[in-house]
Amino acid sequence: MLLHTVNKSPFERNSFAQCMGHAKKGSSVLLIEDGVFAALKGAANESVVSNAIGDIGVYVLGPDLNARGMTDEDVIDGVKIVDYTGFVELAAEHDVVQSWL
Amino acid sequence: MLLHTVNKSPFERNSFAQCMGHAKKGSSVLLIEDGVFAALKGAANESVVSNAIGDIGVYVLGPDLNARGMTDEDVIDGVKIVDYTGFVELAAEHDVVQSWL
Amino acid sequence: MKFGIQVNEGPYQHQAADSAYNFAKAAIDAGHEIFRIFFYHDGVNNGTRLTTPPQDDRNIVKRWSELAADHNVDLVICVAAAQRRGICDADESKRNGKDADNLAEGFRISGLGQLIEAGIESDRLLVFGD
Amino acid sequence: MKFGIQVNEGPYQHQAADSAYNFAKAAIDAGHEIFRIFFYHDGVNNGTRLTTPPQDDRNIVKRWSELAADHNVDLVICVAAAQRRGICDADESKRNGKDADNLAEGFRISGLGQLIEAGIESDRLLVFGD
Amino acid sequence: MSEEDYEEDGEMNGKKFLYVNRRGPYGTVYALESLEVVLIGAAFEQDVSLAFMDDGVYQLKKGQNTDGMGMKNFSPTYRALEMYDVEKLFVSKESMDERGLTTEDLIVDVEVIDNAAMADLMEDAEVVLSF
Amino acid sequence: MSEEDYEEDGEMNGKKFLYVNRRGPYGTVYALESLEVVLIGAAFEQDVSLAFMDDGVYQLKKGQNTDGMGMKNFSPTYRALEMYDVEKLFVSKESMDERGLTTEDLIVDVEVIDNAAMADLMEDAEVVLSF
Repeated sequence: MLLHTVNKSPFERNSFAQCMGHAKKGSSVLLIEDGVFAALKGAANESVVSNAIGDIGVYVLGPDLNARGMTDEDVIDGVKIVDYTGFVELAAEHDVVQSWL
Repeated sequence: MLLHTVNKSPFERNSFAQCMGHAKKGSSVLLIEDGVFAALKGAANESVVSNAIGDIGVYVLGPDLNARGMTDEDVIDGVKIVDYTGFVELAAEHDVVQSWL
Repeated sequence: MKFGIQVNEGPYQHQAADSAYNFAKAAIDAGHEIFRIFFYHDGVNNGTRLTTPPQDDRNIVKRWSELAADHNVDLVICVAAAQRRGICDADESKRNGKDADNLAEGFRISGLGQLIEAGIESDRLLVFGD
Repeated sequence: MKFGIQVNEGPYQHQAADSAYNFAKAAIDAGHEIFRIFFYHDGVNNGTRLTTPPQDDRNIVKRWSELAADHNVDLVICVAAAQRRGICDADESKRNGKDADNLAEGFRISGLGQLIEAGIESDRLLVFGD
Repeated sequence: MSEEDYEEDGEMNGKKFLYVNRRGPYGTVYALESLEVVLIGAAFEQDVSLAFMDDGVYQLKKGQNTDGMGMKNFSPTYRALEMYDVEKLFVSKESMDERGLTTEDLIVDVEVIDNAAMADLMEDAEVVLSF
Repeated sequence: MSEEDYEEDGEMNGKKFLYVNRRGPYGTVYALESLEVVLIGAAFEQDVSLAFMDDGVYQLKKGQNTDGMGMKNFSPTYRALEMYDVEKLFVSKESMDERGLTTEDLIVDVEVIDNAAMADLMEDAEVVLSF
């Protein structure tokens, strides 16, 4: 299965929406850099993420989240926080990595 | 009055939508670079542009339009095509230029 | 009329450098003055003389140098942005202990105050970027 | 496992170069191999030795050079992209009639075939960009 | 006109500068380098306003911690703006709402304004610097 | 393993490369530099597919004319892909529809596929290069 990565804000660009529209059941999405804004509770995209969880695994890169002033408590329920080591593990566990640039 | 410029595709980024949401009556919007995709007939953003025309002047940079395989016929009615000389004139006629980067 | 121009992106990667050049050229052709072109962020990469673009492509750096020579346009590279990105003249190179420099002809390196001054002195300031 | 990495953006302007570095570091620390890091588009700007970032900021170019030295990572700069953007080693500089070069330690300049090869040889290829 | 002239002229003759910040911090360098212009520009004694909209509002988010990422946390610098007499910080209400943020989440005092007021602010400016 | 080995192995052992193009031409260099990789990569005899979605579909628009802008029109190169045995060009139906484009508007023959088929194509790839 694919690991999708999204590095841009869902408010600024369409890459997050396109990624979610193309992520198949069983695949995973990792939010990095400004992509972490898609993982936040109370923001406009919350339902897109919470509806997808279960069918797809949604992960967010902790260091990028913390840099932007957010912690575990700010993240939508079911989104898993990983560090760079976890990023590497995700890449290794999935067959292919697709970056939505 | 302001001259707003937009240089990104309305499909990819939110800068066109934000520009249109902040352009006051009497101001003008110039679409350049990938922003020219907002000027095209038959595309998803057509009504945003056609509804605004009259209240605001909407311009598109011809060289950037032609480079992308479009001509006058592809452009929404009421959108005016200018060349770089026209861009300079628009900048001179308006008090301030705001680039929506 | 006096125009000031800010360029935020480097050559080739984004159209910003092309748009800024075409605007400046058209403004000069229409009899206006370009007070200054200020290169900030990755825009400083417009000022390296080490580029060798393909023969059938435009030479963005050379175009800038010619604009400066032909029309006495002030091309200013932001020193702080340039240090982060590796653009330097002989003085900067020496000061920072480097063994080479790469600034192209017609450009000069200076501080951010030059951008503010361009905003004050120009009738219109335009920003080109990503 | 063998990882290949493509970097599309230069240092400082976008986080891409940082993300790629942090990923590579974590992969090595976890016992994986980095087959190659290929710098394409503005990514070639990671390979200039002329940067002087602020003292309190990270030194992105130096980090790459150290990664190459410490872990024998193959850092490849795309020649075509580098020519457009003014990154060259002594050979390239001479061939293109330039009077200086700026390639940083640990980097080498080569063709796009090296990217394809990285795609073939690596178990996973990751792209970092804008 | 030299820099001294501006200082003598004082605030009355200063131009109205508006800095528009629409990107989050760290993902790109724009936020940091925008802040650098504002600090340098403060010495020119112009009439300076800062607008934060879209992801630009995240620049002001409290609690930024860059330890895991290797970049410098520059957010405390926003608190120093006051010392440079840069006091007019405007934040888009719509952008805050869309992100579920309130002024409680921000590191500095700001004035929250809606799109209509933001449009007025832009029309009122004499120089707009976008990052 | 040397380049010769790949050639001997032939197509059967080639990896499935997918190039994903999501940006318009000229606004950024990605479209042009992506094309350069594809052309170079053709010599490696892998199983190559190109996907065009979002503004990437505009890369294939007929009638591109860059005379007024000073850049080179590289769109004819897409027609040369066939000579390099790069023949699997996929275009997103949803992206075409959103832009009011049909295959009549495109410079080369493509297969139009919907999001579900595009997702399958991505899952089927062994290497994905994004520009």
